[in-house]
Amino acid sequence: MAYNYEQMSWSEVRDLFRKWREDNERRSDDIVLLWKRILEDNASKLGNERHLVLEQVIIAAFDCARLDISEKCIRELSQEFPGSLRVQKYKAMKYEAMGRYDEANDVLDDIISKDETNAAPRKRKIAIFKAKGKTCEAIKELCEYLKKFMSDQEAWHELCSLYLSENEYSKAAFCMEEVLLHNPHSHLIHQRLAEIRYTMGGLENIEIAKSYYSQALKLNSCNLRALYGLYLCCNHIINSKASVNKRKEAQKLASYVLSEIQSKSCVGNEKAKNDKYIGSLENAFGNLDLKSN
Amino acid sequence: MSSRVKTRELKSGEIVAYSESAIRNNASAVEYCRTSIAALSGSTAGIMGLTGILGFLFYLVAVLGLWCMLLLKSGSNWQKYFISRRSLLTNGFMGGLCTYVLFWTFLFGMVHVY
Amino acid sequence: MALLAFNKLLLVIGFVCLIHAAYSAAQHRTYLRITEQESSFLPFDILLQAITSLFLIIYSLLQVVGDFKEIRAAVDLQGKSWETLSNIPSFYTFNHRGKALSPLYVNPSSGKSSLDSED
Amino acid sequence: MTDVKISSRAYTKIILHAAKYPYAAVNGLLLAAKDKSKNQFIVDAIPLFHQCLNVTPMAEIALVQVEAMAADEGLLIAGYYAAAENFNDSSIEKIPGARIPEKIAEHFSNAVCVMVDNKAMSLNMERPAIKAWQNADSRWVKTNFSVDSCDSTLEAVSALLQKGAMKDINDFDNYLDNVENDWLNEHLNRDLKQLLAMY
Repeated sequence: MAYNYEQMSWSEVRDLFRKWREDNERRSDDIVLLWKRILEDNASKLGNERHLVLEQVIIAAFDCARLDISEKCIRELSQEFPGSLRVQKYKAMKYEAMGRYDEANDVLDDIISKDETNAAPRKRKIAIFKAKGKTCEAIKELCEYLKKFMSDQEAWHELCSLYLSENEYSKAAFCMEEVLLHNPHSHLIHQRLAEIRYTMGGLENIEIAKSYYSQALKLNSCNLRALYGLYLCCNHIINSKASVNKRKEAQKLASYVLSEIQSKSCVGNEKAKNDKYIGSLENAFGNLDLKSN
Repeated sequence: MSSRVKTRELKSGEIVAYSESAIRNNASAVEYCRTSIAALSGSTAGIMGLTGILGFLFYLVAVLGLWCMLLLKSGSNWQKYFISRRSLLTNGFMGGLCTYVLFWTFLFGMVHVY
Repeated sequence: MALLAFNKLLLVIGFVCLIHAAYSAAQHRTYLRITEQESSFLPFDILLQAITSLFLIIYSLLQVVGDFKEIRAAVDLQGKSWETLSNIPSFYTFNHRGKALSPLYVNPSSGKSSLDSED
Repeated sequence: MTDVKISSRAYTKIILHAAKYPYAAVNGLLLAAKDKSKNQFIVDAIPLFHQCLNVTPMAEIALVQVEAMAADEGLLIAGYYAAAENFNDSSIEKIPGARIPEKIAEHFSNAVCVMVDNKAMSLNMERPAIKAWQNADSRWVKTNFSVDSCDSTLEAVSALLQKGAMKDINDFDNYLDNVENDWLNEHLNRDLKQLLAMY
């Protein structure tokens, strides 16, 4: 979304920040730009939302390596909340952003010793391992963390992406199923789980992927990735040695999905170009099954 | 991640997940309307000097009117906003009655007795 | 926003109308007491005014309270994409290209030629 | 091993794609002319993913669609580029989405693999922020490369980065999320001077 950042009033910027916070979007350079240009000098008007905005700017400043901005915001927060563990966590993250991981670890250990039940510093310690590039320790540490904090969705989601980067697909699938338990209605989780199953390969994995893709489509019919994925699964089944009626049914499903993709993905005038791509899909996978039966 | 979820099994055996925050939002809006309407209809009954059974009948009329207006407001299919229509009518009935009687007697006293 | 202001105005009108009906009923009541007549039924116009103001208030209140949210959880998720769902704030790491793209970044390996930069 | 030449358009797209998602690993495909002239001249780059790099279904779809598009314009998929998420990783061993270059190497003899050097990426680049490898009998051998009209390209790309042009590039992930995003990036296919004029 191209915002013209110059003409925005501070209340529009505040609503924009609130929307980004709720949507969990990571637009660090926009946040830093808007903060510096508009929001910084009338931050007092924000009332108690000011602390949330300050935290958001600190994270964004770390992301853009603008340590001067984050330093100022941390000082502001620590004046208002002297000795709060949460502000101390941001100090640790500042060391992290500077690359001084040992000091960051010391500060985090200090926070954990003060408050055992606090999950945030433990997660930051795992993030330090990840930043150092030691994904194996990060995974081990995260598993330890999950033994204590069982129902932390974010941790399961993070463990899944760590396993994916290590190409351990079966464990990643297990973690994503844990996340699915928390939100059974999310088509994105279904689609992600199907993608992981598909990547594992093998006929029964493809079957599982097909069922997850169809559930994702049931929840949200215009999920293009699920449509494409379902099409791939059907083609695999058609070319596999499955029973004849299974392949017939997969054939029907594949043609239906292809027509769905056609209708969903052609935009305005590019109908012709789009058909060419869909056509390419068909002959790329289509000629496979001509050979086999 | 996403908000708390309440899942329920429909008659057709299909599991439907409702987002907790949306239900709470709708319930609070309805509750707000219900109490204010109860108070207002009580005061109207007081003004009109209704006595005895007629006042309670008026309360029934007011609640039914509110129920219809709510369904009207939630548009064609109400399933999008409420889980069950009946609960929309019945819950909060007694609480509303107390407010109604309070305002009814208060206004009745103000207008007709003094 | 205009609609909201209009509905609020409607609400105020409703209340004023109700209070006026109450006042006129009280007026009528004192008149009856002064002329020692038995307390008959209220004149029809006050009743009508009370009931119409009640329905006016109900209607405007319903508009002012704001519209309902869709409760089916799958619906509000359809707008979301994997982009925002995969961002996990508590595990953000900052050791990435953003460091190099910030204006304060001094380019360390400016002198070296492209081949022998360390692997 | 003949050295690899990279067109300014391909280099610009690689850097803009890497700059649009600095916190994530990104990857994409490199296109070259069809004729079998020995030294590879990378004509164009197609940005693919920044989210699902480690899962293959979308990669298969993308490979098929890019192949169809390239065949139209007399090009073929000749290589792969990627940028690691971690700041210090720029070696081929830890390349994100490693399956795709192997697959390309099967079809195309000496495929090219380009890794973005995170350390060299900056708002005013002195040297090209990439490293190149070439496939020799299924082993990746480091090869030197040259970006055509190198200085003007580096200057233009630095100016584009400063102007925030990275927001306009669309990759296949954006296309899958929202069909309006054109993953061919036609609007970026002009030459550099017009691009600079746009921002």
